[in-house]
Amino acid sequence: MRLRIGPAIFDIRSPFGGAIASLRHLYRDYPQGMPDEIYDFTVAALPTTPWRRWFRPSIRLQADFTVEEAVPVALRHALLAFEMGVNMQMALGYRRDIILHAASAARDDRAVVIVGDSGSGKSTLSALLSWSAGWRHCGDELALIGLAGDYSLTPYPRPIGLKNQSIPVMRERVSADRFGPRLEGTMKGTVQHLLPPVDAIQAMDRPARPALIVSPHFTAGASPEIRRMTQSEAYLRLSVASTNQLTLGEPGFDALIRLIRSVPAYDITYGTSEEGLQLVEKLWGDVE
Amino acid sequence: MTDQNSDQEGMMQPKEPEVNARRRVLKLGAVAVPAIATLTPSMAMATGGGVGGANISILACQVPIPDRIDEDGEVVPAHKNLHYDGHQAYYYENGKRGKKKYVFNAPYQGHYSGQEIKDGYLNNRYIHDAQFKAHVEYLQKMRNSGTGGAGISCLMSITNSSYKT
Amino acid sequence: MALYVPVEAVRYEKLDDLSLVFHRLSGETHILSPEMEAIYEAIPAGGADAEQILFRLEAVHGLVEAEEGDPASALCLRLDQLTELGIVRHIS
Amino acid sequence: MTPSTLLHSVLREPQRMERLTAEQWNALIRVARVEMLMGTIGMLSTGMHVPDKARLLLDEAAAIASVRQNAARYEVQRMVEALTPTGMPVILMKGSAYLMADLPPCPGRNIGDLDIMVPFDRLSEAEAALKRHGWQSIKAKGTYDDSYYREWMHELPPLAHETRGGVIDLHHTILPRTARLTPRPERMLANAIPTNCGAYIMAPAEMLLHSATHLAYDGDLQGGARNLWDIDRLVRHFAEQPDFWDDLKSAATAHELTSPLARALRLSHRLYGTPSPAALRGKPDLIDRLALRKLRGHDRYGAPTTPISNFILFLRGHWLRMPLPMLTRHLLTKWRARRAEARQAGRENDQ
Repeated sequence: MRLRIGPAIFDIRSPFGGAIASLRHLYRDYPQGMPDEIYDFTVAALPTTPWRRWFRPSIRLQADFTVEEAVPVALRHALLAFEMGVNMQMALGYRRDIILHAASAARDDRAVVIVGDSGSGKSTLSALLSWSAGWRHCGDELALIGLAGDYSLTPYPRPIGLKNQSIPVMRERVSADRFGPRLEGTMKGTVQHLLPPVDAIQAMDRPARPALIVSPHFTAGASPEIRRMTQSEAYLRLSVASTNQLTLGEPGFDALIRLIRSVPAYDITYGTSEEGLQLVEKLWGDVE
Repeated sequence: MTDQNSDQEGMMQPKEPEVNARRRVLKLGAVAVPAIATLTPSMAMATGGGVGGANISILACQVPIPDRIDEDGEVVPAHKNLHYDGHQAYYYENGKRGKKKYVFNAPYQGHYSGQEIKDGYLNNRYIHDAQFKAHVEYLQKMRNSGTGGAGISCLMSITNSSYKT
Repeated sequence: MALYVPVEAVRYEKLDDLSLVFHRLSGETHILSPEMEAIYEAIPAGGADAEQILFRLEAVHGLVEAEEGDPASALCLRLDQLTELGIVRHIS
Repeated sequence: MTPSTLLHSVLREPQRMERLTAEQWNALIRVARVEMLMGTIGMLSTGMHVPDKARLLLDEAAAIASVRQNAARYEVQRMVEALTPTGMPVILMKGSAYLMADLPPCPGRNIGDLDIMVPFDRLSEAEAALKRHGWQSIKAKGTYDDSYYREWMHELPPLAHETRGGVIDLHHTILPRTARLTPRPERMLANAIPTNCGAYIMAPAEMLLHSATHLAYDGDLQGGARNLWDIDRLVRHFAEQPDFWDDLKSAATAHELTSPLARALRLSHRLYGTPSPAALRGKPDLIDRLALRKLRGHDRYGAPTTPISNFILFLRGHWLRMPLPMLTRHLLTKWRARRAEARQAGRENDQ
């Protein structure tokens, strides 16, 4: 099958028909098909060994770009294997933009970029922004920042990978048909995908211009706090949060310098999701 | 956007009042205190490359550990004879009168996954698990030596993933 | 006379707190502490020896002190660090 | 036409890129990525009318190659700085030689590790000098790999720079000591040509011989399309010099490398139409057939389609490089490692 997410088309194949079917269903709102297009990356989920197609089936990835040390994934977690494969192509092979390990959302085509380690609350915050606060979802994991003059953000709105306790938080707010299957016992615990609102997927070709950078720190019980980053701090954070910026040479350096000179960056600490949303809205009010 | 030279020259021959405005004592720090931090292209693979795999690839990647690591994290040369205290192997560092050092095998699969190491760090596993502690010592040495090798980019990505300024 | 000369193929950007040097050939980005920034800026495009650089630093900052040893040798060590990173050349 | 031969034909005749269908582009991109030739065809496509998406992907690959080439230049600079005080001659090999001498294989070529050669009796001196400048052995001392390298190989265990991560392969000759042929590195050093970076490159005939030997002996012909492309570019370039073929012939005889040279010339002739005197090429054999099957055997996803040929070539590559008892030991060690891997995969799925 072919699938387009933001600017990249993936050719995805597997002898495990069920895995492909669940992928097709999860990505039902995204462009599929496109037989006559030049695609960016190929990703195949193959049995680890020939007999592993039937006996305790497990998956290894074969793709344009792979890492040597990847371990096999059980067939029941095939959706994660595809996600891993697709992300790996972007992280290792996509060079047209700076790729930040960050969530992003837009309002009136101006964007907030949410950068942070996994576990910092990035995915939850981005899910809440798009499902509760009316923001246009632009991605929960990778943010693409253009190398050209205006450092514009190209949406890459993949389904949001909710983990563990953030799943019930969103189940309360979003109808069940927007959720993928519940994947138990993965390396990250329980994972369930949440589809972004259809509008956000349909608008994925419309760029947005970054206006605010936040780095969330969710700590249960913490009182809300905002701290402005210095420019060099912001540069460092974003550079090491990027999969490719350091390998892009001078254009990567330029684009990141322009971004952090023009867009303010903040650390925000909060103890509940609502507070997190409020802090983002407050900072957004300041930049507007 | 200054190319070295142009603006810099201007800055170096400022008019007198500007000099006064900038006048403050310049203190040169001790040499041991780093005055430059360098971001090098290979770090993109070490930190970011793993990140892109949904952090799954970070945690799924493998950090191989050789067999026969001593308690200080050194690889025990193949020619050293091992002795046993019950099941615990040890050897003498410099002949019979040398220091007695405990020796640990590789973890059962020959490597740790990123997840195991991350969990181990978080749960302070090295305090009660002497084998894990020896392996952590070994990994620290590998990491500090800065050399590549299988699994080191994985290790870097786990232990560097939260950058603090 | 040994001269320190700034390498041309770099980009030098001052941010609100620290300064960055991007080295075009190696692709490395170096973040300079304020002290390094002052030293780097004191090296003229045509090159200078350590003594002249110290003189230029004093012209801007009035007084140059060192936490360890004398300022001249502390400065030399810093200049060597810049040289080691390839953003300054050392010509004898 | 298979996806691989599509790549070969595009290299021979870049104008073909203006006439490809989307399906052909998809296959071409996959094979070019697998063979590490995407940057090369990216550079060849300059100024041509190709579909927008192809343009993006080609430019992206060419841009990355040029960033990496800059980094490679920098590594050469730093290496030369480290070794200059020793006064020993240093020969750049393969990619870095093409780069510093600006030879025709260079545009868009991906240049990775830095391969250099120094005189055998100054090897440890070179290693020590590099270690003083921040390079470190990658393999831990005392393991099977380290002693294997030191005892049997034509190079030391790779040295990686502690901060930049750049890797240097330090050679003293061009073939492993276990190989049945023994070329003469001292002749290569004597004929070497200085470049303005301070290091040397091999004389044309020997540079080509090295490239040919590397191809013929690097066992399983992994990356063969790229290595043969280097050979094609070098031959066409050097053949403009009047005495080149004579020099090449006498150099091949002097180094006992006539047969790997002949094979490389035959294969590049078949793939890229590389011109060469028929007498130097010799007669095709079974290995040629297997090699060509492998070189042409990728599916439209870049995956190999000729496992049996590939396996025979793999065995042959190791056989060429090692005496039989060593080969057995080596393969056994590898097999044990793979078995351990397989066991572990099994465990993971039991969980």
